[in-house]
Amino acid sequence: MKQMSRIVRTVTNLIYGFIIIFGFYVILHGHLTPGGGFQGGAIVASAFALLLISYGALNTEKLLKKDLLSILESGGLTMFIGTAFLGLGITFFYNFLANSGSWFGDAAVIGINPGNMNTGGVIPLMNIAVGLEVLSALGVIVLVMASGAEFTKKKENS
Amino acid sequence: MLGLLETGSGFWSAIIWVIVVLIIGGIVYYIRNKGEESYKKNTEQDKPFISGNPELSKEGSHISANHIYWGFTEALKDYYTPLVKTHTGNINDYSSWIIVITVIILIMVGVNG
Amino acid sequence: MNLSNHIPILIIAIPLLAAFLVPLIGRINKKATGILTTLALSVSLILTIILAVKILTVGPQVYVFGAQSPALTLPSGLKFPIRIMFQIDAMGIFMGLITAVVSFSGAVYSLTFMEQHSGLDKYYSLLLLLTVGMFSMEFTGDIFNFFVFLEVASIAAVALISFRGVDLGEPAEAGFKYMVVSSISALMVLFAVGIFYGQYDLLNFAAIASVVKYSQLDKIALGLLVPVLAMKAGAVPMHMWTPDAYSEAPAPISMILVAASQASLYALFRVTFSLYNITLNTLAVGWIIIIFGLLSMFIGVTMAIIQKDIKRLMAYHAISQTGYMFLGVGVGLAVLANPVALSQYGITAMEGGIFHIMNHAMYKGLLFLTAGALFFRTGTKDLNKMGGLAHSMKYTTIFFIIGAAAIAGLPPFNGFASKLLIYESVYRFNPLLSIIAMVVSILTLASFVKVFHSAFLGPKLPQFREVKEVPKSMVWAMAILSCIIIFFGLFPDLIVKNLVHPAVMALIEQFKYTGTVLGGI
Amino acid sequence: MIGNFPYIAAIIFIGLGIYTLMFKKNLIKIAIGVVLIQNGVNLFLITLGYIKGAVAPIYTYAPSGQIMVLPTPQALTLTSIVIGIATTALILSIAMMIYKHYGTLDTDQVRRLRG
Repeated sequence: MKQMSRIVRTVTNLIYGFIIIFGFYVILHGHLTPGGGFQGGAIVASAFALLLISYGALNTEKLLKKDLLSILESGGLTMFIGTAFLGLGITFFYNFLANSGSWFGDAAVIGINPGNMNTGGVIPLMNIAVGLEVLSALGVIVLVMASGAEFTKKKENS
Repeated sequence: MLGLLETGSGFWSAIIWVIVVLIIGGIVYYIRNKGEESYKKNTEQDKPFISGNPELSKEGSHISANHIYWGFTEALKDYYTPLVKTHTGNINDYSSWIIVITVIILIMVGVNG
Repeated sequence: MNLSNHIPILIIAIPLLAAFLVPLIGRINKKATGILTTLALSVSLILTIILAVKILTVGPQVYVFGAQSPALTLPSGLKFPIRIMFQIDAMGIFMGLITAVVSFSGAVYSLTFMEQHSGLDKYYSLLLLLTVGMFSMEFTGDIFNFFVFLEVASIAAVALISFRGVDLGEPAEAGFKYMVVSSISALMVLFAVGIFYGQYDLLNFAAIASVVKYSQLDKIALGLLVPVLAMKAGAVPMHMWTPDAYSEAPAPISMILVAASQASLYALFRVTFSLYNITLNTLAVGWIIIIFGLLSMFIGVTMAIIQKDIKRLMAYHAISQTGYMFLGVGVGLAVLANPVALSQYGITAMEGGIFHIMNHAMYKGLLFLTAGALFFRTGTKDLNKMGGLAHSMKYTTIFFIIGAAAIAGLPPFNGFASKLLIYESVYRFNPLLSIIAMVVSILTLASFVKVFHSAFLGPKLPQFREVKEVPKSMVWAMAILSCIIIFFGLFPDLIVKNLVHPAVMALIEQFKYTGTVLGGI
Repeated sequence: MIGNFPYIAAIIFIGLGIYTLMFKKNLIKIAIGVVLIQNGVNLFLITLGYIKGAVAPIYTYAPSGQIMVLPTPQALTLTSIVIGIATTALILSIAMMIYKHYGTLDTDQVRRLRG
């Protein structure tokens, strides 16, 4: 993939950060608003895809390291299953933080409410873990596919 | 202890089977020992006798898998030709078979069930 | 914290944790990945055995995720369960034992078999995920959760089948075909889940089983579930993906794939017996399954005889042996509504079919491993190019003889015991079926004589002068399976009485299955 | 009648997907067929939980006095979408590998494994 015109690259520079921030917003508010780990991670990964289209595969690989992303992916997954393991005193996946008063431990309001970030127990933690996993996994997928496409194109031309 | 497995019409016990095989094996071994005593190793007696034809070389005498059951497949040609042709290896056919069988079973269950 | 209550989840959770840790550890030390995998799977195997003892002595176990206590299926007076749960009865743990043994020996075998490949961290991670998917399919009590793990298992399986696809074209092709067919089947399952949910507002197997009416919609759900699950198990005429996938996957994966397709077979039996039981027209559905069985047995074995590729031949045999299970359990289903026939021969037929599942996983696994050993040393899967390998690979030859004798149903190996149960009971249902089954068994022996003759017998070929015995870990993996086969062959009555019969009764007695969750046994 | 339109649409989706799987000869088109079936089944699931005139089942700043749709089918659909993404990514990357080795995406030629 070649890099695209200067207009596209400038617009990418402008909105790239905002997309990522919006993605993290969706991840962090997963227990209050529509969205969650997967959706937010997919939004962040779409920013990576935007970068990939406008700057080309070779330039993007300088910025986004596949190695780092796959470490992040395994880390997110381990965090997710680790959180589930922490509930093992009662049951696997038990929400031991909910209504406990500590992190994310405020009592959740049943009914219409303005939303309190500090509720949900382990759900926000798992959202963050899933978000990390999805953004890095989808990032790796688009990067690998782009470099694979590069390879086949080279083969076709030769 | 003998491991009787009831099958509804009888029983099966591997232990008894093994004991019987051992006994028969002992008898066979005994009879074999009674046999011809003039056999000597590394003489002409060891050579295969192929109606006077010369013996093939060791490497040449191996029969590869292609030739085993040639007669069987040749005799059942009418069965095998269409069957092998059905295994096209085409992914469209794979999905078509699944869909067709699903539809047939849906009809069968819908009518009979 | 009483860990003994958490055994059902630990069987799944430990391999799952290991699956996510393996890529991290693989960055530090490549060798450690295989050892960690083997360790995790051995812990899983030990826990499965402990759980099996507990289930067979105490009774079915329930594990509810995220509840106040593991056995709390109905919190605060609810009429139906709402949480995801594992519900493990004798049948589930029977399949779980197969999965545990097969995946453990697969991991041991992989230690040296896969040594030369790159990307081993991903290989082991996927192997663990495949195991987790299979375990969960067998343990779950939630129909949507079943769909999820069906997909987890098939995605992991596809990635493993096409593991060598980076260098070769054929594994990628096999992976593509398997992915497409398993996607279709999983989506049909999801559609059936939707039908159940729309009708009863329930997702729990036991809860649906207690209210199922066999209405028109239930018939559609059954008509979707039966063929796609049979397809995943490799029933003719939807079997064409099986030889492709089994022959192109690495040998330990082919072995685990056999167990994975049996997990789908288990799901088919679970749906027909535990979910619908006698509400459905057992004779009609039973005959559908019997016909699948007959076609699979006969076409599988006749196609196997003409194969040139050793693993493809074995894959066709896997189809043919699956036919025996369909036949045995299908006869049991056909007479389910008739208590007299059921007690006379139905239960025996089902015992034969269910026992055959375990036997088949063991000996077909062993045969795939010997095929892998031949490939490891000779670099070919083509039977035409092999010959005289018994001179240099003595252990492999012995293991192959054990496996081949078991699959052909020669006494005193385990295949004979389960086939005998099937022959004698099916004969009383319909003599013709039994005769076909025997003919198939003879053809099986014939085709393994072909393999044995062309690969092992004959003079030492010049191109294989350098060939020597396979490394220790591969021999050990094959030895584990051979010991199990010989033990099962010598003491089939112990296995049938203690493991198989409770599994069959768990399938037949639907009220126990629903009662475990809803109470009131 | 109009309430049943989503079901009809779901069936049309699945039918188109099946048609694609059975008759289209391009591997990428087959991947599209699988995605079509996925979407049809997802549409079917999400329709099951729909109530006419109801709002999304989220309490944060929800309009008062409105009934909400059933959240369970939405959770199921979301899970199925996540799995669908994994499936699609896998199918497409394997299709790329096939193209690399076979030099074609035609199903009539991608059949070295047969018989």
